[in-house]
Amino acid sequence: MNAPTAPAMAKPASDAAVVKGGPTIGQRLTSMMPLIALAALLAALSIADPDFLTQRSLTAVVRTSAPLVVLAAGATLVVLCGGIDLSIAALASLSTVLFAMWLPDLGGMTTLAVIAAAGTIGAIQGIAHVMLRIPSFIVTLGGMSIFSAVALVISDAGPIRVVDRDATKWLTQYVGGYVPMAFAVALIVVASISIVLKVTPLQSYLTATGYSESAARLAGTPVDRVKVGAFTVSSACAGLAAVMLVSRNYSGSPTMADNLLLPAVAAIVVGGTAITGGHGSVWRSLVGALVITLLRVGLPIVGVPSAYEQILYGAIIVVAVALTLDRSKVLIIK
Amino acid sequence: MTLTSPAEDVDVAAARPQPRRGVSLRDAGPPLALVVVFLVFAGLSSDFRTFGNVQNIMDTAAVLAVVTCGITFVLMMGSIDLSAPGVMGASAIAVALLVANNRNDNDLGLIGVLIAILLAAGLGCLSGFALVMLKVPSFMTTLGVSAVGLGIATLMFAGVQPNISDETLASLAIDRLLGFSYLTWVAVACVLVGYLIQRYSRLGRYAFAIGGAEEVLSLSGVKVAPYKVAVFTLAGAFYGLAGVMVTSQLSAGLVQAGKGYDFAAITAAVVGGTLLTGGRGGVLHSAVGVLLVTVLTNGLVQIGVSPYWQGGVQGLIVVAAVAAAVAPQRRRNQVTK
Amino acid sequence: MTAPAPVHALEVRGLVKHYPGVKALDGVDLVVRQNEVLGLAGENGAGKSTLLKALVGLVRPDAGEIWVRGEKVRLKSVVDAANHGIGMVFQEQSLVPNLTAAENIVLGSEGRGVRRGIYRWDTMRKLAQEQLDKIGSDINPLARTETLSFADRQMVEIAKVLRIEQRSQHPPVIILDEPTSVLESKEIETLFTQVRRLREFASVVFVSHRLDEVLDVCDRVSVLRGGQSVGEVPTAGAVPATLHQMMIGSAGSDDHYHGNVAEPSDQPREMLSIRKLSAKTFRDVDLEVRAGEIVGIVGVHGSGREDVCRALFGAEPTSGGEVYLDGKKLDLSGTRAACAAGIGYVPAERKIEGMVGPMSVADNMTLAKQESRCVGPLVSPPKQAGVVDRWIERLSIRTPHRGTAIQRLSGGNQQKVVLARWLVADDIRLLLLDHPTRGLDIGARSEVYRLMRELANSGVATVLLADSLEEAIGMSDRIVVMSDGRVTSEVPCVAGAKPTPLDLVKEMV
Amino acid sequence: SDESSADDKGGSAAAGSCDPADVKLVGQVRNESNPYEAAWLDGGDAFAEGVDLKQQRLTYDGDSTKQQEQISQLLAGDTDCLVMNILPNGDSDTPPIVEQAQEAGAFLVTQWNKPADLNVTDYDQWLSHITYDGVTSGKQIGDALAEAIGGSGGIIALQGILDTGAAKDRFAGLEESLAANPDVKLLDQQTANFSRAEALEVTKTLLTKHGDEVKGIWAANDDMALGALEALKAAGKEGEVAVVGIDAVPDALTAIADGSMTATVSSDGPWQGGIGLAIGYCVATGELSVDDIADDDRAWFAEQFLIEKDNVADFATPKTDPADFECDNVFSRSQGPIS
Ligand SMILES: Nc1ncnc2c1ncn2[C@@H]1O[C@H](COP(=O)(O)OP(=O)(O)OP(=O)(O)O)[C@@H](O)[C@H]1O
Ligand SMILES: Nc1ncnc2c1ncn2[C@@H]1O[C@H](COP(=O)(O)OP(=O)(O)OP(=O)(O)O)[C@@H](O)[C@H]1O
Ligand SMILES: [Mg+2]
Ligand SMILES: [Mg+2]
Repeated sequence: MNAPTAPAMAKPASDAAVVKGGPTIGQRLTSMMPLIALAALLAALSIADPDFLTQRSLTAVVRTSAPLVVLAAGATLVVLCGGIDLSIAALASLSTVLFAMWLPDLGGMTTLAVIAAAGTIGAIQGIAHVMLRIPSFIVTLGGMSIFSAVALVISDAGPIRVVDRDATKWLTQYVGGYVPMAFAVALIVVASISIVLKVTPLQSYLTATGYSESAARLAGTPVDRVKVGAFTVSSACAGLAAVMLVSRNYSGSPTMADNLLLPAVAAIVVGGTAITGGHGSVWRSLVGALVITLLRVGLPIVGVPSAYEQILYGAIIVVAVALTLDRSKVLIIK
Repeated sequence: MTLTSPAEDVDVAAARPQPRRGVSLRDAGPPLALVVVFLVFAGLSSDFRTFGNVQNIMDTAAVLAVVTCGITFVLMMGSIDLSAPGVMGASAIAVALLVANNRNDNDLGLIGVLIAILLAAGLGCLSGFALVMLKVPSFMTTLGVSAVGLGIATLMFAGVQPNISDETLASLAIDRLLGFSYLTWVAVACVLVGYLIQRYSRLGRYAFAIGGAEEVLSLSGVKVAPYKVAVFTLAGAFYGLAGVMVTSQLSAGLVQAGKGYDFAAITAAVVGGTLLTGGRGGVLHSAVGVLLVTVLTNGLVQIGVSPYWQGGVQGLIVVAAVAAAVAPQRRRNQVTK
Repeated sequence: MTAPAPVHALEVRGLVKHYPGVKALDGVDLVVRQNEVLGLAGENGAGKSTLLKALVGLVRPDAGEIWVRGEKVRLKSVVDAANHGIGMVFQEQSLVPNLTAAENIVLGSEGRGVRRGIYRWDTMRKLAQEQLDKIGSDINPLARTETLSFADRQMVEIAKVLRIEQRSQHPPVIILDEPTSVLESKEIETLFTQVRRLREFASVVFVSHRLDEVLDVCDRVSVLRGGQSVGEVPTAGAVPATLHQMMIGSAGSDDHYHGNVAEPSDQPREMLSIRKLSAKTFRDVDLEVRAGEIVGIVGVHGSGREDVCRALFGAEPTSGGEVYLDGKKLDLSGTRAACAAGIGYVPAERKIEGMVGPMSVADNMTLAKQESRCVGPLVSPPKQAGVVDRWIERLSIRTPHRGTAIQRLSGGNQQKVVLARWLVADDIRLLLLDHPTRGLDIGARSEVYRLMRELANSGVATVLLADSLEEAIGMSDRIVVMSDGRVTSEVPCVAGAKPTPLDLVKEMV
Repeated sequence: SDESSADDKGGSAAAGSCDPADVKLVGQVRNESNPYEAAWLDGGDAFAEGVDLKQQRLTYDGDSTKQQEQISQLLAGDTDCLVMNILPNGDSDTPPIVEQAQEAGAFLVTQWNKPADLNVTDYDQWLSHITYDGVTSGKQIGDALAEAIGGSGGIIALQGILDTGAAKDRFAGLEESLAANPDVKLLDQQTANFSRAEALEVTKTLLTKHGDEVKGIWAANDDMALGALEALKAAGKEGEVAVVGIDAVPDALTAIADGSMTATVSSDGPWQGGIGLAIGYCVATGELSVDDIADDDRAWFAEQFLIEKDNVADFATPKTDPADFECDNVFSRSQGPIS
């Protein structure tokens, strides 16, 4: 079309436009909050038990956190577009079983095969969600029990030992002697997800879908494909997390990862991602996962009795979220 | 403007816009699903058809029904509540230690029950306060409170199983009225009370409204915070009662009394047609959902599905039930979270 | 200082309100006399809503004083304001969709409707009915609000604000922020009768971008520009032009429809042709729109014209018929396909469907046409900045920064962003505009009109669901009348030979 | 594995050379909210007191991952003279625990769960694995049940967490017993995951399903047996149906004493909590050397008793006997190696 001439009465808005917007100091601070919370927690633990702040135990913490980081990072995408994925943990358990069963035949390819399989399953969930218009909460809740059942059946409800450990050996090694490979991989996953989002329209697709699905749809955003994609990535991450767990447990078991569901979701929210969708990032989830891991392993190790451990855990995650959530982005807190 | 005034006649002639299509069907879905599922099982298994089994289903549904009553109000607000396991655990142990039991020589009877429920309500209140004061999403506050509740329960448990010897409390699970155990009647009462609260109390209606458009309430000068706290407190009280019921069933206080009830209740509520986004559904919907879920669990055992598969089949059917329920009002530009 | 005499119902002195990057109010003075209807005019973003929100305690001013009936007050909340007898109908509709109309009307001031926290439904229905009777609306008080049409909901809002009569013994001050922007002529008449009735015992502050309305119903008009009051005029003898001049600070044409620039659309090329399109709410709709033609669809509520647009955009399922765009069969399966085919849609309910509130102006503007900010598959922030700033300037959108969340903009400016969304890429072939000027000031509106015309001249076909019959007539080259989901007649509307609203109404009956 | 690059100590270098005061005792169980495991930890404390040390009580809420995480965190700390008495959540959780302990050179004793093909003798930091012969106990209570219902009639079985050796062995035991008692018919078997509450629901359902055919209920542990009892009460069948379980938790003992329950098998929580630490302590302090421990004592079945009404009194108050923890008879309760 031939460019419309600027309307006569239009006073140049540039005077308004030059005003610098962008994040205020307050917002910058809230975006740093997850890190601050992490540091504070670490400090507290070290005070409780000075031995906790050693290179070896920190290495152990990040090695431990790897699967949780991957799970949380993947599920963050689903949360960003306003849904929730309750099936990740069960799917990870199933994937450990698949890994253990396929390893003898597929050998080196198993890891990829498992991730691919998990991704496919996720895609199916996503499609069920968008096609049948069933709330993601229900779809994935159903998925959760279905995956557990399948895992139980194919594994005959028992663990499957992984004899050939070479396939997962690489995950147990160390980068530069200090950084556990598993954690390095987790970092790579987080980094690549967030870069892909940043440099492509996907970021605004996700955000728009999360904040206001109907508006997004009426702006031609491929809402459904975005959602299916999110579920696929989320599940693929569950598959990768499963491989990490296998490399740690030398076996696959139908219930291995089941208890990682709530910690993973907690990690996402503690990171400051809005459970209602739209606002958040995978980096936040990375930090959140570290916080949760510190709480899970740190509290008992520094000698907090189990009853008080639970009370502290409950109190701290709430406070952590109180610190990390950017209220200016989330209008109504449900 | 005035020029167009003749348009009046037209608008007068024009019929009032009817409610958007499908609204009525939304409520019809779950009950239909319930009937269908029931009939299917009845067809498949003769054991399922027996009155004894119907009794059993109702008795089994009792606790879940009470929990779901509580959670429904929270869901109506568009919030979520995962605190049931902790709150129930705490009240279960508390009541076991307060009525006649093997651990101490308390014998408070009904008062003990009330105290336990108050404790639970207190925990619920805590979730509510954390939500409105710290502005933390209910998902987290309730998750936290659940952990706190379990901690408190574990402290009170102190390694020795408290068993109740309180006759009345123990008998609630055993004695029957019109074929159903007293606990079942307690649950029925809860559903009824819940319905009345939802329909006729400001608390209930505002909970509903908060789910619909929270900001509008504040624009109309309604302070929503107190009502939110109240709703979570109410929910906590329901969980507390549920914990007491579990203790009465097992005649022992278990820390794990509420294990799994969080998701079970949410599933039941949603299957019943209560939306997680809030502003829809209600106690009666949830009651239907509870029955649907319980009938499923029971039926699968009755027709002898392998224990491995049961969870899976149940998951499938729940998804199917919801799919069937939402099918009628599926729209192009519909928002599904 | 002493209370001013004579005692005014409401007086505002030097009110100031800053928002990050904006001075929404910059020392506003305002006087509302007893028993008068004061009009408040101003461009989008002039500060009207902010000022009014300050008057009902929703916005805490940074400086300045508010006097109510000669006493200086601090209004901390809506309740506060209500107790001082000040009530407001907000620009964006504020009703709880899943409550009954009755509940919405008495919300926050249930009075006898609720005893000790227990609802008394019949009392509540009566209370609501009283309110509805006042404005002669026949809405069923127990209908779920979301099942009411947009206009009915607006009526409910007015019924609701009138509740403050019960609340304060003083004569109330009732504030209406753009109440007419979503109303049909009939409701507007009803509303004006209301306003005139109110004047008997109350004072009314009335905001509208339809200056003829303002002059019609108000006794006095106070004009805001850039957050400052630039003067008052008695409506007696005033014409829109004078107001308009004050609003924008320079002379502007009053024929903003630019009917004159409408080229005789003799282009043979069929851009859009609809064949026997049917859906739940309309049947066998046939419609041709040529390239460069603007076709207005008029109809009353339930006419289904809105759903026709949505169906064309793939947002509502169709049950039959087919649509050709530029000769190619159109895929109606979804909005994505429609966008790809070069169709743009501006929905009527901007707040819910038009914009993504927390997202930045820039991202909202480039949401539909990602290519406009991408180099290959990758997003290029500089490119986006360039495109967005160009359109911010071209449509003179009042925003501190392209990165500002769109929900912080004034209603009108939001609408401009939503419109710009379809223009940032030059591939638009068919524009579906549902009440595109809803809530826009004259300036903005005539910019939109000019834009529509320019787009048309550049070969874009446009379907317009106008805000008013005048608008439809002014803008359209051809008008199609729909009722009960059927196209009942077609009225040519070329420049020079425009029909009168009356002609249209005849067709509509 | 390459973890050594991070914590390159390990081997049994530290074995035997620890000053008793430096020994660090850790007991890890699922949670403190069930009587059996709480008693276990108390037993550990009792032993620790005996040697003026404190036991670190760890619990992992029956969460395999959390257990692994705790262990690797624990082993990332100071591990010379670290003695661990661990209850692995499931068979699959044992290997990684063992591997890591081996790496870090901590002294490890595991109980209950171990994959059959994992040999203690292949490691020198994994001192011993103790368990009860699930097959035997499952058979013992099975026989007791058969006897109680007069050798013929229908029974239902409540399985434990399917993914545990204990659950599987015990059920295998039941199957042996059924083979030996051909007239006893297994009407139905469901899992109640070792949980009292779940057992209540499952039993209710099975009772309505099979009605009066049900003469006996076989439960893989006492908690489930007690749940079943409640279900019977609710159905008004208390005393009509025989119930058996395993573990000898206090409530079960009272139930047996008052005749509402038929039999259980003792597994002595307090002793288990102490003995693991004791073995580790003895080795750590050099009073015992790994090489001296007979292979038969590296993985062994502990002594267990069938408890019925006649002998229930003897088990009324399970308390730890310091003598059991003397280094020279830590293996005194062995019933022989795990075959
Ligand atoms: N919550 C807010 N945060 C930041 N800026 C705001 C906010 N509300 C309003 N503004 C800014 O203040 C100015 C005045 O807004 P206001 O809504 O009062 O204009 P208006 O006169 O009502 O315009 P319209 O006629 O379009 O409604 C606008 O520039 C707007 O961007
Ligand atoms: N299929 C339907 N079922 C029930 N009500 C409907 C249906 N279609 C339309 N309505 C009602 O009619 C009202 C007006 O419909 P629609 O928007 O299509 O007509 P319109 O002429 O565009 O109205 P407006 O001029 O206000 O935009 C809608 O708000 C809705 O409440
Ligand atoms: Mg405004
Ligand atoms: Mg319309």
